[in-house]
Amino acid sequence: ADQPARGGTMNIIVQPEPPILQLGLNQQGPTQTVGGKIYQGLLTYDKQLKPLPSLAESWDISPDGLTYTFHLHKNVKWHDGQPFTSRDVIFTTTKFLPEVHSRARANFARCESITAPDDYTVVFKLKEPFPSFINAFEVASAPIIPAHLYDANTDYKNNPANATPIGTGPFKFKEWVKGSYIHLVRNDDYYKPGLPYLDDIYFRVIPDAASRALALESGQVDQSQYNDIEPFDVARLKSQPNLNFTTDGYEFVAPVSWLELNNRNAPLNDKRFRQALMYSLDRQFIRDKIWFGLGQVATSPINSHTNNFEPNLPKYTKDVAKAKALLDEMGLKPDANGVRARIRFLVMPYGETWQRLAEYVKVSLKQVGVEVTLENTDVAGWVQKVSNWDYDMTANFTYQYGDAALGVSRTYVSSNIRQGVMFSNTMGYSNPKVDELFASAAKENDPVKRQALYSEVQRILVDDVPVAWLLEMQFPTFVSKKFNNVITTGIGVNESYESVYMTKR
Amino acid sequence: MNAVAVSSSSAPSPVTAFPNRQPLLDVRGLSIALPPSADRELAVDALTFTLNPNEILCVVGESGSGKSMTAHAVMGLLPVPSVRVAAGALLFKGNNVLTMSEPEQRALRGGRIAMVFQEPMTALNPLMRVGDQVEESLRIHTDLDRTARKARVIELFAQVGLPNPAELVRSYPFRLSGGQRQRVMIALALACEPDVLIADEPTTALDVTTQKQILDLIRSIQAERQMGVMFITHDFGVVAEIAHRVAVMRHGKLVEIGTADEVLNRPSHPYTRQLIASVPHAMGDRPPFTPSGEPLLLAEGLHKTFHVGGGLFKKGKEVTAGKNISLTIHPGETVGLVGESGSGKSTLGRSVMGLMKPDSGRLLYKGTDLLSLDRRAFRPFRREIQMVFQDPYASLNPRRMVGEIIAQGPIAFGEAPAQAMARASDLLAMVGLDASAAKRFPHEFSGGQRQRISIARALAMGPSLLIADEPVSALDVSVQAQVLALLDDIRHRLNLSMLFITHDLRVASRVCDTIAVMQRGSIVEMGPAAEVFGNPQHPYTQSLIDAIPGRGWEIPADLSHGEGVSA
Amino acid sequence: MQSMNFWRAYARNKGAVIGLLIMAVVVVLGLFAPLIYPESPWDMVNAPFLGPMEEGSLLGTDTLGRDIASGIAHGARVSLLIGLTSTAVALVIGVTLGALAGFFGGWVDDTLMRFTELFQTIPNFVLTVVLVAIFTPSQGSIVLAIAIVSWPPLARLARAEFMALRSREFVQAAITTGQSNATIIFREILPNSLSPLIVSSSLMVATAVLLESSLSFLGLGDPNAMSWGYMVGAARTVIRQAWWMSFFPGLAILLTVLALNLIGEGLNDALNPRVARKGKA
Amino acid sequence: MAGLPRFLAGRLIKAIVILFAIVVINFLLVHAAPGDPAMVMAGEAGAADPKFVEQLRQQFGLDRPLLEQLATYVSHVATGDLGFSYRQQQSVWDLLLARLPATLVLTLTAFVFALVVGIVLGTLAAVRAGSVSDSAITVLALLAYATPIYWVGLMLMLLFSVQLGWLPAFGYETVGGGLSGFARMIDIGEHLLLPALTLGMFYMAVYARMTRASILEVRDMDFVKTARAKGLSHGAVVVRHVLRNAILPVITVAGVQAGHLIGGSILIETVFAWPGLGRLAFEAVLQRDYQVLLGIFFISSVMVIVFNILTDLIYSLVDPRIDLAR
Ligand SMILES: Nc1ncnc2c1ncn2[C@@H]1O[C@H](COP(=O)(O)OP(=O)(O)OP(=O)(O)O)[C@@H](O)[C@H]1O
Ligand SMILES: Nc1ncnc2c1ncn2[C@@H]1O[C@H](COP(=O)(O)OP(=O)(O)OP(=O)(O)O)[C@@H](O)[C@H]1O
Ligand SMILES: [Mg+2]
Ligand SMILES: [Mg+2]
Ligand code: NI
Repeated sequence: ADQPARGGTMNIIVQPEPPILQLGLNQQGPTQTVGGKIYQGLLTYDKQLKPLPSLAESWDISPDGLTYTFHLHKNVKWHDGQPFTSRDVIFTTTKFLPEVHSRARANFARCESITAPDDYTVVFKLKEPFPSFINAFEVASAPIIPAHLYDANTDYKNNPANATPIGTGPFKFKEWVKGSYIHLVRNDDYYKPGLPYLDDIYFRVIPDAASRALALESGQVDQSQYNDIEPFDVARLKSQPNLNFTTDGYEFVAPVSWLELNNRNAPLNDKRFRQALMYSLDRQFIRDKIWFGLGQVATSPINSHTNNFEPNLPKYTKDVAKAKALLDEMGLKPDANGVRARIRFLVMPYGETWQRLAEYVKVSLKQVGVEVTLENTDVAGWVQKVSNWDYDMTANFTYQYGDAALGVSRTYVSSNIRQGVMFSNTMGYSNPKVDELFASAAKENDPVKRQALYSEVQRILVDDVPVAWLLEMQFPTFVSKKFNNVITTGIGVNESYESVYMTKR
Repeated sequence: MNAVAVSSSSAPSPVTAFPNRQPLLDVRGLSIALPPSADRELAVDALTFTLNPNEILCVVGESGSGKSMTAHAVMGLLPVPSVRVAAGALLFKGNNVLTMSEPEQRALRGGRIAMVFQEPMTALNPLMRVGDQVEESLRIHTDLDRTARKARVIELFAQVGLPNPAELVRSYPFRLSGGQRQRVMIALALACEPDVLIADEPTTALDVTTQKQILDLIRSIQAERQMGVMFITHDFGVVAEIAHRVAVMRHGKLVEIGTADEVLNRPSHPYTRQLIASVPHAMGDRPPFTPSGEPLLLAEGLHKTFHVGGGLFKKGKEVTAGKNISLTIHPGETVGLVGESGSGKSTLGRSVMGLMKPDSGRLLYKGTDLLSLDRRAFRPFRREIQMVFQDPYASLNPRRMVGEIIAQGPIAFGEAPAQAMARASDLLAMVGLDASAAKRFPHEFSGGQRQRISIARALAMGPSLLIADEPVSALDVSVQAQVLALLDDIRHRLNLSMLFITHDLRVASRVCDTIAVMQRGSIVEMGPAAEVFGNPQHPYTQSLIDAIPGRGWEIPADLSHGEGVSA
Repeated sequence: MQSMNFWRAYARNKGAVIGLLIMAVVVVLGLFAPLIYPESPWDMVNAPFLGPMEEGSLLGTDTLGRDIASGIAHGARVSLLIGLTSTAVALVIGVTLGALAGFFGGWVDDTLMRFTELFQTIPNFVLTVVLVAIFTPSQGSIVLAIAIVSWPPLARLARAEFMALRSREFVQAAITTGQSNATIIFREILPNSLSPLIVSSSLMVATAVLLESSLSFLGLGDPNAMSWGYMVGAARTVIRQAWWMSFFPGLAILLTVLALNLIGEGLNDALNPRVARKGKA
Repeated sequence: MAGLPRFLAGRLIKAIVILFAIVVINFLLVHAAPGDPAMVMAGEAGAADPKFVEQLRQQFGLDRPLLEQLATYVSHVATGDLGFSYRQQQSVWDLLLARLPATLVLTLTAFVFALVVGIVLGTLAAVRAGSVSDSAITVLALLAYATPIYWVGLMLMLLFSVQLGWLPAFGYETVGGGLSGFARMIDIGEHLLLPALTLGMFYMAVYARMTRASILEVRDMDFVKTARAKGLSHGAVVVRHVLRNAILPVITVAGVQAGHLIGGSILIETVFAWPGLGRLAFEAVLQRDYQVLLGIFFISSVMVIVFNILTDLIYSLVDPRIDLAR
C-alpha cells in the first residue's frame, strides 16, 4: 500500500439501525460498531487478545494479581472540549456502568476499591485474583463516559446528552437521519497527532439483506460486518474484484454455536445419548452446506481464538455405527418403525439458516433412530421456553469475550443454573468437578497452571457433551479495497478506525 | 277513455281501402334456423306476410311461436351466429334488408324501422340519462345540431305524454315508473319518424290501466303519422283493441292472416279457434252465490307495513301493504282479489297462510284468531288452509319426486308413508295426470302439468280453504283455460272455499263469486262478481274495468264453450 | 340417468377433462408417494446442488442434497390434504353460518353478516400469516387458519342461496304443508343450494393449495412436512445458482391449481347451466 | 351529493366499529402468543435477572387485569402506538411508517396495471368471444390465476435479471446512488417494473375474467338490444353501453381487492427484496416478531377499509342508482 494520507469518506452498513448511540446504555452490535468510533475504552486487544493501549497509555498488574494500575493519556479531550481525566474513569466504573451495564457490573463488583491517586492514574484493587480482569476493558465492555455530563443526574437513560453522544474517540457525532444514515466527522482535536485520516464516516441503514449485498457489489457502501450478508451470498461477493473479504476481527467475541440439550430430560440426561448425538452429526457438512463455508468445526467448548483453548482433545466425527452402539448400550432399541427415542427440537427463530440446521439435525438423527419433531416459536416464546427449561433440544450460540472466565464458564457451571435467565446454564448441566476447575482457573495467576486447569475442564466437557458444539462461528466482513488498515485488532469493526486511510486513485 | 276508441269489428281496416299500395314490409318465405341444441330446428318456418302503410298488424300466437324472432329478423337483431336467417327475403319498400350492407342496415334500424320492447324495466341503459338515450338516436340518423336535438327530445317526450319533459330528460331510468319508461321507449322509437314501428308485447309487463294508456298512445300516433305498426302480443283482448289485421302464428308457421274482423269473429283455422275459445270470459251459467252459515274466514282491520332497505345504522322506507283490511269468505265461496301490482294482494294471501304476520287486526278462521297463534298452535290449521302458487316452475322442489312432494304434507301430519303415497296417486289421477307421474321429477313436466301437481299437493291435505295466488298468470291462454276449468271442477266437487288472487279481471270474472278490489293496501270495493263488474261503484274499480282491453269484442258464441280445453 | 347428463355436460368442456386428468396424476402421485419414494423427502440422499438428470436424480437435488422429485411426490400429499381438509372445515363453518343467516333472517342474519363482513375486511393472507405464526405452524393450525379466512365467501353464497330459496315458492309450500325447520333446511333448501357450493368449494381447494404453498414459502409451513411451497421458499435464495430447485415445485403448484380451476369450471358448466328459461305469460 | 357527509359519517362509524373489533382481535392474539415480552426484553438485554423482569412487567402493565390491559391497548392504538418490536428495538409504528410508502408505490402501481390491462384484455376477449384471441386471453388469464405469484416473481427475475440482465433483480432503488429528482424516479421505476408486474398479474387475470364474463352477460341485456335497434354501430354499442355497465361489478371487486393487495405484496416484496410492509412482514415471520406482524395486520385492515369507502364513492359516481344517503 501507499502512504497513508488524510481525507476520504467511508460508507459502512449498519443493520439494524441502533436505538441509541450511547454505548454505555446499549451494547447491541450496531451500537458497538458506531459507538466504537465515538467512545473509547481503556484498552483494546489484538487478534491474539493481547491488551493494547487505548485511553490507557500503559498499565501494570501487581504480582499477586490483585492490583491493576492504569496510566491514562494526558492530552485527551472530550468532543465538547472538556479534558478527560481519571475522574471520568472512576465515575464510569463505579457509578455509571454498574447501574446500566450488566457485564461490566459483574466485573467491577470484583473490585474492593477503585481509586485515582491523580488525574491520570486509576487503581483497581480486586478482592481475589482474577487474571481475566485485564480482558474487560475494551470499548464495548467498559466504554468511558464523560462524568461532567452524567454525574449530576442519575437518570442516565433519560439524559439529554444521550442524543448527542460525546466521547473521546477519533470521530465525532454529526448527524443522525433516522432510517437513513448516521454521519460521523473527523475529531480534529484527537490526541494522536495526524489521526484519524478519514474525514467522514457514514453509517447507512439498509434493512434488506439483498440490497445490502447489492450495495456492496456496486461500491455504494464500503463495508459490511456481522450478519449483514447472508451466508449464501458470501461466496458470490468473495469473488468481487472490488472487495476484500475477511473473517478476522471477531476474535474478541469468538462465538461458538451448539445444539443445546436439556440435560434434565430423558434420554438426554444420559451422557451416552449426548455422545451418540455428536457421532450422528456431520459438522463439516453443516459448515459447508448450511453456513456455506463460514466457520470452523468446534472441537472444544472454548473457541480456538479465545484464551486457554486446548487443541489436543478427542474429536467427534460422524460415525453412525458408533452412535448406534451407544444407544444400544443404553438399551434404546429400535421399535417397529425403527425409532429408538423421540425428542422435540425448538427451532431457533433467527432466520432461515437456523431452520435449515434444524431440518438437517432431524434427518441426521433419524439415521440413528432418533425421531425429532420440529417446533417453531417466536423470539419471545423461544426465550421463555429455553430460559424456563421447557425444551428438549434447540440451537444457540454465545459470545466468549476473549476469555473463558468471562464468556465460557457461565454456560457450564452449576451456580449459573438460574431459571428464567437466558444465556445461563439453561441445560442444567451440573458437574462438581467442572465447577471446581472453572473456579480455580478463574483465580489462578500462573498462566501455565491456569492452562492446565482449563485443559482439564475442556477434556471433561468434551466427554460429557453438555451441549453438542457445532461451529466456531465466523462472520464475514467485506471491505472495499480502497480502504486500508481496517481490520487490525481482535475487536475488528468495533475499533476506532483512527488509522484507517483511503487509497487515492 | 279516448275518442279514437275504434272497435275493429266495426271499422273497416285501411288496407282494404288501399289494396294496391306497395307494402312497407314484405316478408317472403322467411325461415330462421335455431342452433342444434334448441327444441326445434326452425324458429320461423317459411313465413310470408306483408305490412302496409297506415295499418296495425297484430301478430299473435302462444309463447315460443316465433313472434319475437320474426321481429328481430326484421330489425337485423338476431343473435348471430347461433340464430340466423336460413331462407327467404325481407323487403322494406321493395329492397331486401337481408342483402344490404351493414351500414345500410344500420341506417334503416332506428331510422326507418324502429322497435319497442316488452320489458320497459330493462330496455333502457340504467347508467344513461333518458334524454341522452333518445338524443343518441337523433345523432346517428339526423344532422341536427346539439341544441336542435335537445329541443327535439323534449318535444318527443311531450308527444308521448310524459309529464314535465324539460326536466324528465335529465332523469335516469330508475327514477321512472314502468309506464313512463315505456313512453320513453316509444319516444325513442319515434325519434326519427320511422315508417315501420315494431312493438314486441309492449304492454305485457304493465298494469291494465297503464296498458290502456300505452295502447291508446300507439294507436293515436300510428294514425297521426300513418305508420305501419307490427304489434306482437299474445293477448286477444289487446288484438281486439287495436288491430286492423291479425296474423296468427304457431310453431314458427303462419296459420291464419286476415282482417281483425275475420280472425276475431270468424276464425277459420282450428288453432285460432282454440286460442280464442281459451280467452277467459265470465261464465254466464254460474248460479249466483248465496252465503250460508258462519263465515269460514273473517278478516278484520288487518294492517301490514314493510320496512325496506333499513339496517343497523340507517332507516329504511316504509311500504304499506295492508290498511284496515276486512274480508269474509263463506264456505263454498270463491272470493276474487283483484288490483294492480303491489296493491297488497299476495300480502293478504300470505297472512292467511301464516307465512307472514300482519302488524294488527284479527283473522278468524272458524272462530279462532289465527294471528294469536304461535307456530306450533298454528300447525293444525295448515291442514285446513292450503295454497296454490303462481310460478309452476318455482313451486315444486326440483330435487324431489312428484309423489313425495304431494305426500310430504300428510306424512308430516302423521299419515303412514305408504298410505300417503297411495293417496298421492289418486290425487294425481284426480287432477288429470297419470299415476306414473309420482315417480318422476318436476322438470319432466310442462307448466300446466306442474300447476296440476301443485293443486294435488294442496288437496292432499284435505283443505277447506284454498288460496290461489295468480295460479294461471304464468301460463299460456290455452293452458290457463284448462287449469281454471280444473280448479272450478274441484271446487264444486269438494265444496272448497277459495281466495283467488289475480290481476286479470277477465280471469276473476270467470271463476269468482265475489270480488274484492284492492288499491294500495286497502280493499276499496267488495261485492258479488256480477255487481262489481256490471255496476262498479268505486272510481278505481271503474278505471280497472274500463281498462280491460277489447271490451267491445264478444267471443263468438260458437267458441265460448267447450273447444278451449284440449291436450 | 342424471349422472349421464352430468358427465356429458362436464365432458363438453375440454379444459375440464384435461384438469381432471392432471388432478388424477397428482392424486396418484400423492397416494403412492411412499411407494415411489420410500425414503423420507427430508433425507439427504445425494450430493447437494445436483441438476436435473445428474447422477441418477430425476429433477436434481436441493442445497442439502434432498431429492426434489421425492419432495414433489410427498408434497402432493401435503398440498392435497391441507387443501381438502381446510375446504371441508371452511364449508362447515361457512354453510352453517350462511344457512342460519339466510334461513332465519332478521337479527340473526344481521349479526352473522356483520361478523362475516369483519372477516372480509381483514386482508385474508395477512390474517393467515398472523394466525399461523402465532399458533405455531402445524398441519392443524394451517388448516384452521386457511379455513378461517376462507369461509366468508361460502357463508355469503350459502346465505344468498338460502335467502333466495327460502322465499321460493316450493319452500313456502313446504312451510304450508307443515314441514319442520330441519326438514325444510336439509331436504328442501340444502340440496338445491348444493351445486353452486360444490363449484365454489372446488375453486376453494385451489385457493387453499395456493395459500398453503404461500405460507410454506414464507417459512410458515409445518416444519415436519415437506411441501411444494417450502421447496420454492427454501430454494429462493439460491435461484441464481440452481433454478431447478424452485422451478419444479412451482410447476407442480401451477399444474395442480390450474387443474382444480379447470375442474371448477367444468363443474360450473355441468351443475349450473345458464337456464335461459323465460317463464312468461 | 347532499348525502355525502352523512354517508361518510355513517361509514366512519362503521369503520370505527370494525377497527375496534380488529384491535380486540389483535389484543387477543397478542395474549394467545406464547412468551412473555418482558422476558424477551430482559433476555436480549443480556441481563435477565428475575427482578429486572418483574420491573419490566410492571412498566408495561403486564401485571394488570386483562380488561384493563385491553383498555390500555385500545387507547395506545388510538394514539398510534402499536407496541414495540423487541427484535428491531423500535416502536412498531415507526417501523410501519418507514415501510408504508414503498408498499403503496408497489401496490398502487400493480393495481392500476391489473385494472387497466385486465379490463382491456377482458374486453378484447369478450368482443371476440369464441375466437382464437379470446381463447388465448382466456388461457393466459387462467395461467396467471393459477400460478403462485411468488414463483412467477422468481421466474421473471431469473429471466429478466439473471439471464438477460435487463432489469434490476431486487430492491427499491439503487442504494446510495445519490440520485435525485427525475433520475431517481426513473431508477425507482426500473426497480418497480418486475415486482409490480408480478403482483398485478394475478389480479389482472381476475379482472380480465370478470370483465369478459360481465360483458358477455351485459351484451345479452335488453338495453343493449335497444342500443342496437337505434342503429348504433357495433363498436359504439360496446363502448357507450356495454362497457360502462359491465365495469361496475369489476370496480366493486377491484375496490375490495385493492386493500387486499397488501397480502400479495408480502410474497412479492419477499421475492424482490422490496423494502415495504410485506418485506417487513416476512422478516417478522422469520423472527416470529408478532408485534410487527400484528401492526401490519392492523394497518392493512385500515387500508382495506379506506379502499372500500373509496370504492363506494367511485361507484356512486358511476352508477346513478346508488344513493349514498341511503
Ligand atoms: N337465442 C336463442 N337460441 C336458441 N333458441 C332460441 C333463442 N331465442 C329463441 N329461441 C327459440 O326460438 C323459438 C321462438 O322464440 P320467440 O322468442 O320468437 O318466441 P315468441 O313467440 O316471441 O314467444 P314469447 O311469447 O314467449 O315471447 C322458441 O322455441 C325459442 O325457444
Ligand atoms: N317481504 C317483503 N318485504 C318488503 N316489502 C314487501 C314484502 N312483500 C311485499 N312487499 C311490498 O308490499 C307491497 C305489496 O306487495 P304484494 O306482493 O302483496 O303485492 P301484490 O298485490 O301481490 O302484487 P303483484 O300483483 O305484483 O303480485 C309491494 O309494494 C311490495 O313491494
Ligand atoms: Mg317474444
Ligand atoms: Mg302477488
Ligand atoms: Ni263459460
